[in-house]
Amino acid sequence: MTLLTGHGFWNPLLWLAAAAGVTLLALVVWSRGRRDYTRGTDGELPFLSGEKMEGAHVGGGHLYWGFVEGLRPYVERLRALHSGLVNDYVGWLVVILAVVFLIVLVGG
Amino acid sequence: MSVVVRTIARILVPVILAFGGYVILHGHLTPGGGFQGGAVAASAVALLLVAFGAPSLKKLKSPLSVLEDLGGIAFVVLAFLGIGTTFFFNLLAGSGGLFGAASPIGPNAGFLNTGGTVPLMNWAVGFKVLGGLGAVMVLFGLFGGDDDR
Amino acid sequence: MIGNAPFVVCMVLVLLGLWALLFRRNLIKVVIGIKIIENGVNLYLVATGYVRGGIVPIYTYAPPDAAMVLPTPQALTLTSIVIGLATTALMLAFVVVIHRHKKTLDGRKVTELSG
Amino acid sequence: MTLLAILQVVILVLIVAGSILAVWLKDLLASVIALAGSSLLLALQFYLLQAPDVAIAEAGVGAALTTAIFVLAIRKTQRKEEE
Amino acid sequence: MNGLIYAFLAVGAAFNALGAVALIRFPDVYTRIHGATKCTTFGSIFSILAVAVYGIVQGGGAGGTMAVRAFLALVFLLLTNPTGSHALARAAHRSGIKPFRAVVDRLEEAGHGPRTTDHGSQENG
Amino acid sequence: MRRVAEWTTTALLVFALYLVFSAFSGRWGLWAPEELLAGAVIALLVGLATGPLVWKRGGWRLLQPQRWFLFLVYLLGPFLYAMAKANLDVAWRVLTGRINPGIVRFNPDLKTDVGRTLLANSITLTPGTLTMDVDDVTGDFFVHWIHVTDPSPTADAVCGPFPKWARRVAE
Amino acid sequence: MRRWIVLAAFVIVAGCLLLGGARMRPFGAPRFDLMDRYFNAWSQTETAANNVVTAVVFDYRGYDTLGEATVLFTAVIGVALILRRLKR
Amino acid sequence: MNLTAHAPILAVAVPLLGAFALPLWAKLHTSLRDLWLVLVAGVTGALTVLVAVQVYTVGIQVYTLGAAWPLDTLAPGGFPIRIILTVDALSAFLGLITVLVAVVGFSYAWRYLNEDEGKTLALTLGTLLWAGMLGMAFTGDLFNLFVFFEVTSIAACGLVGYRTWASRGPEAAFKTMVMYTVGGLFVLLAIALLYGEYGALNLAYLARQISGSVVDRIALGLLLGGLLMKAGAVPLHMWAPDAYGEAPAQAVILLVANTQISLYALFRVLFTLYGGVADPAIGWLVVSLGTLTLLVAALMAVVQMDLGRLVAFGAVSQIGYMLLGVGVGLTVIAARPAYGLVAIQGGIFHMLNDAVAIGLLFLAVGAVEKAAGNRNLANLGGLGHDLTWTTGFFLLGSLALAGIPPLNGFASKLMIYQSSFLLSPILSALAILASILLLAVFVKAFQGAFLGPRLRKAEPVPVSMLVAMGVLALGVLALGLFPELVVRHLVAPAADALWKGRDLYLQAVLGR
Amino acid sequence: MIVALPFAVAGLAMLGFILVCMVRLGIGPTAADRAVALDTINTLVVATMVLLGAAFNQVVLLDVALVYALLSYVGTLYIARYLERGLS
Repeated sequence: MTLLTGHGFWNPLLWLAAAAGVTLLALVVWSRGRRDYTRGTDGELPFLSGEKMEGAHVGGGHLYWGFVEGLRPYVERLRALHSGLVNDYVGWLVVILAVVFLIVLVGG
Repeated sequence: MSVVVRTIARILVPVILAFGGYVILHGHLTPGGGFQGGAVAASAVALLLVAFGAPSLKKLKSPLSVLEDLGGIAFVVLAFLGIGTTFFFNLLAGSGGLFGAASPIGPNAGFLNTGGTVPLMNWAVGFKVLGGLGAVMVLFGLFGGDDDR
Repeated sequence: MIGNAPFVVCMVLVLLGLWALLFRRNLIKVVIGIKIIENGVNLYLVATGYVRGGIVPIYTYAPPDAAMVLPTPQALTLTSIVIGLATTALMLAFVVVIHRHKKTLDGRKVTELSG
Repeated sequence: MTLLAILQVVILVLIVAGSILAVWLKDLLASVIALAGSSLLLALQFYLLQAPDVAIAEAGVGAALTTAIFVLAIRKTQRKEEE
Repeated sequence: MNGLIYAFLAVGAAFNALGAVALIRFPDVYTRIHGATKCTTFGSIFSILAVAVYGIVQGGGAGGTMAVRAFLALVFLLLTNPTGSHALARAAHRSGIKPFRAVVDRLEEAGHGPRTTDHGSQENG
Repeated sequence: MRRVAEWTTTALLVFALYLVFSAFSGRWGLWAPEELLAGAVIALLVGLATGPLVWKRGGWRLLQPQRWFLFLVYLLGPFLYAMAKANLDVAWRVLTGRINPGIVRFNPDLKTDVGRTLLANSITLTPGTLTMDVDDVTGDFFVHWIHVTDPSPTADAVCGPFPKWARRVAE
Repeated sequence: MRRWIVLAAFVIVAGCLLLGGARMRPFGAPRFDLMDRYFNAWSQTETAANNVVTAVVFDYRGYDTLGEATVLFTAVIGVALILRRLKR
Repeated sequence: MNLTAHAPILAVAVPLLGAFALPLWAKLHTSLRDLWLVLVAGVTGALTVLVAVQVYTVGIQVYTLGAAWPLDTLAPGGFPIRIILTVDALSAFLGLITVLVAVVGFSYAWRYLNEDEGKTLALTLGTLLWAGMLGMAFTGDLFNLFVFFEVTSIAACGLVGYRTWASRGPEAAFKTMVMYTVGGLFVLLAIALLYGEYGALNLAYLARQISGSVVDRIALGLLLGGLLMKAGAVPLHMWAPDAYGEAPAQAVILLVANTQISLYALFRVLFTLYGGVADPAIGWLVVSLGTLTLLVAALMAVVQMDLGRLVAFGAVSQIGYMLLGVGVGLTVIAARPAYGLVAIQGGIFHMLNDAVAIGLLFLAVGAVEKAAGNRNLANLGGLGHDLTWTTGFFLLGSLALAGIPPLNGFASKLMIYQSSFLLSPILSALAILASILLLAVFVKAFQGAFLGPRLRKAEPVPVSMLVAMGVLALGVLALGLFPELVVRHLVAPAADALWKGRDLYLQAVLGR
Repeated sequence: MIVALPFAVAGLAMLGFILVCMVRLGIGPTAADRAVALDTINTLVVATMVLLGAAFNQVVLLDVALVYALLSYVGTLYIARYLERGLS
């Protein structure tokens, strides 16, 4: 079962055992939590700018808004590179070919 | 196209097909072979398309694709024939019979009855290429449907 | 003699086609560029098989005792020509369908899939 | 320079000229015509390189079928390259 | 026989040259078609005849085949060349190219060109 | 029945053509037996495939041998002469640049497709004339004439004896 | 900007390809031709075909030809798929 | 006839024959076509497994086409003239992947494609694509490699353009086709260069001849360019998201396997053909391209709004792991430390894991599209209420792809992390960063598509599609729970074939 | 291997004429002019092929000329048919 990877090893069964232990621990912690939470209150609803909305769904596009916003300079540059123009696709091929030629001819 | 083109096409289509057949048949003796002959014969379909318009070729589409399938199957089966020894083994060469005569060594005038499985494969590929390229031409011609007024 | 001129000319053809692919926006022009590259490569293949003073590698009515050119590149080129025709047909089919949807052949306007 | 070499060089120059025309011309139909001419001369070069098999294939494919497919495609789309 | 071959070759080359020059010098499409088709066809006939004569002189299987092939090429050229030229001329006129300094243009007067009965759909193609 | 006749005649003609293709394959410039056999097979296939295409109404009379003979006579006689004349004419015009072009219309009174085609191709290859179009219904010819002498010429003025020959060969 | 990068890369590629073409063995004098000499010498014996190219295409390298036939078949099927008439 | 000796060629020829006959059967009746397809797939799969068993137990299999005896590789004079199939452990491994993917894909396609939308043609193209991949994997001849490269290219592009009723399908197919064709022409030019120099086309024979001259290097550059493009390494990956996003789901998993076959060809060129003139600079090139692929594709996936395109960028990033793993091995191949072998094992094992996991994801996306009618994450939501099984499968696949233990992605990624850490810690850090990004991506996709209130009624997914997904899900679990067995029995021999099998490969063909 | 020199010289002359036609192909103001140039090049190439076949004194080469003579005008017809439909 044990997969040796040179410096370490990986055994799923051991990991499962550990995971079971952690789950047990979590259950214990959970069972010692607050008892006064009840269903049907505002605590269940998603919090969207303080608005109360029935059946609201945070669409996939809105997830990680802050994260993407933070990375916007990089992401925008990357998106600009994916221009969808077939000439650019071939252009990248030529660029990589040039790099490969330089490495192959000069570097080796 | 005008009557001149149509009449010449009527005359030339059998000529092109016969020449394609000649090129396929003599593939192992003179330049040519399955692809070349098939391409020549497919040009006859192209000629029909340009002279008579695409709608008149609508009923050719299905036979051409069937011809292509059959050609492909025949080619693979011919290759399978050799599997007693190896795939693609030329088991007819020099065996006598159809295309089985041995060719004289060195420059000669060329004898049709030589080549083993090569001429048969030529035929299979020739039909395949005729069917395939003809089907492509017909499909292109028919697409859009408003080619002819 | 002419040295390696045929090889160099083939490379020039390849580069011409590449030029068309890089700087021509029209989709059919792109396909034409690919055809030119293909012509160059085919010519290159056949040129590698040429032997000076060689004759056609066919024994029918051949002069006796003559050197023949190499047959393999010719066989490869045959294959390559048919492959080229197949790719051309398919690409032009795509172009036709794209034009039917977009009513344009300008590559800059066929960029629905980007980002 | 033997005569054969001169022939080859002339044809190579013609091929390159045809290809340049095919890339350069704005009218797609003219471009296709130039491509057909280029492919025609390519077949002649194959012929000179003692490859009649390839020349026949290039003849059947390049002269008739490729031109036909290109022209059909231009017919189904549009002729001018817009700038 | 060599003299004949040389003569044929010279005549053929001369007429082909004429065709090429006509292609450059003439002012519009139709006159160019005139020059190019007639001269190159005629020149090619002579060039090919030279080859046929060469084949016949050589004799034997190879020479005979050469003559037959050359002759066939000639026949095909004679069949196809005028047809192609005719189609091109007709197409040029229909695409709206006016003849250069024409004294009379009956085709234009006839409207959109003459009627063409069938476009093949009735034919068995 | 008509179908069968079409198939067989086409096959026979194709077979004759094939014989020309494969001449000198046997001894003494004759044909090898395998070639004959293979030619028969090809002729049969091509005949079956294209038989109905080749023959149109009234095409049968082209099979009469005297028409073939006439065709050869025409080809080698008046046609070759006219063609040589045409080329000298064009040569002269190329060198001097003296042209007076126009498109004229005339009716040579030919009925069959083959006749019209023959005349059209002859016209295209001969002095200063180029067939532009043929009216299918009336049989009018529209000819680009490089040196117009008469805006409404007769058939003879434009192309000499050709219509007569075309009628003799094909109608 | 991007155009200039592509142009520079194109120039490099052009230089390398032309270098490759120029540095090939001389035109018309192959250095290693064992395989082709074998074909020229033996194809008549082994396949009984006079045309060496056809012998190579259909016998020695028949598998390539099968692949090529497959390419054509694939292209025809592809064109039929792309240019098919949709029923809805 | 000796079946085991002929198995390599039959495994390619049978699907070809099947594909040629498929349209004919369909003209008779569609059920005959399905029966025939099942037959062909079964026979091909069995033959491929047979080849693999032979290779893993006996050794490298060679098959000379058209010779008097299959093992008769050399002509008198000691040089190969015919096309020789050479199947070593890596080829057999890739063959097994294609069998898995193709069988699953066909069973999925049975109900996924509509009969009146060109199902027959799509199935034929699928069969041809499979045959082309097997041909690419099994061949030992450079030009033959190109021919089957083109078979896979054309079949793949035909499948990508399946959705002709929308404009996106043909557009993606055209772009993909242009890239494939240009890449293929570069490969052909490289082959022409090599042929011109050495007058041979056999891989093994050429490998022995190559000396590293300028022309050889330029040919290597051209081969690298073409094959890296087909494999979809950043920045040559641009076609990949378009193609994966637009092709029908059963075709996408074949396309993924196709990129892996191209990677195989790349490794074959680098390790076997140019193994004699190996150069760390090229290894570093592969490593850096792999790292770039990981990061860029994962980052691009984060911002996608289209579910198919999102998963497609995820699939592209997986190519980076394979390139990274094998590139590390290539970099250190001269010194041969132990971690080099582990890296190659990781890279190759990841091929299998990727095929299974990303295949599962794409099939789930296809089910979502069929059920909900669109794939835009802004409009999707709450599908978990109706598509219970699909939801589970999607979750399983995305967790596996993100490398969450104990699923299969983790095992191979662990091997890659460790070995690349030993080469350079930065590489390892970047790879882990990409994994985290992928986890984020798939959480987003899962939340967006499956969680939340029910937005609209979803069509139920047919059982056969669920079964196809279930097979892959079982694969995910099994590969995750028993990675050691797979690595020891399947992956390690394949890695050995790259790591030190070059001499064996040459020996099997050339005899000396 | 040029055997019969006069034919080769004539072929070279034909190539010169093709060059002239290429000029028309380049400058031709309308597409019809270019098509005429292509048609002329076709005829000249056929003549060249026949002449060179005789120059090499190899019968098998003449088949190529035959194919060209038979097929070259199909392309011309397509271009003509396109032009005929006019600028629609």
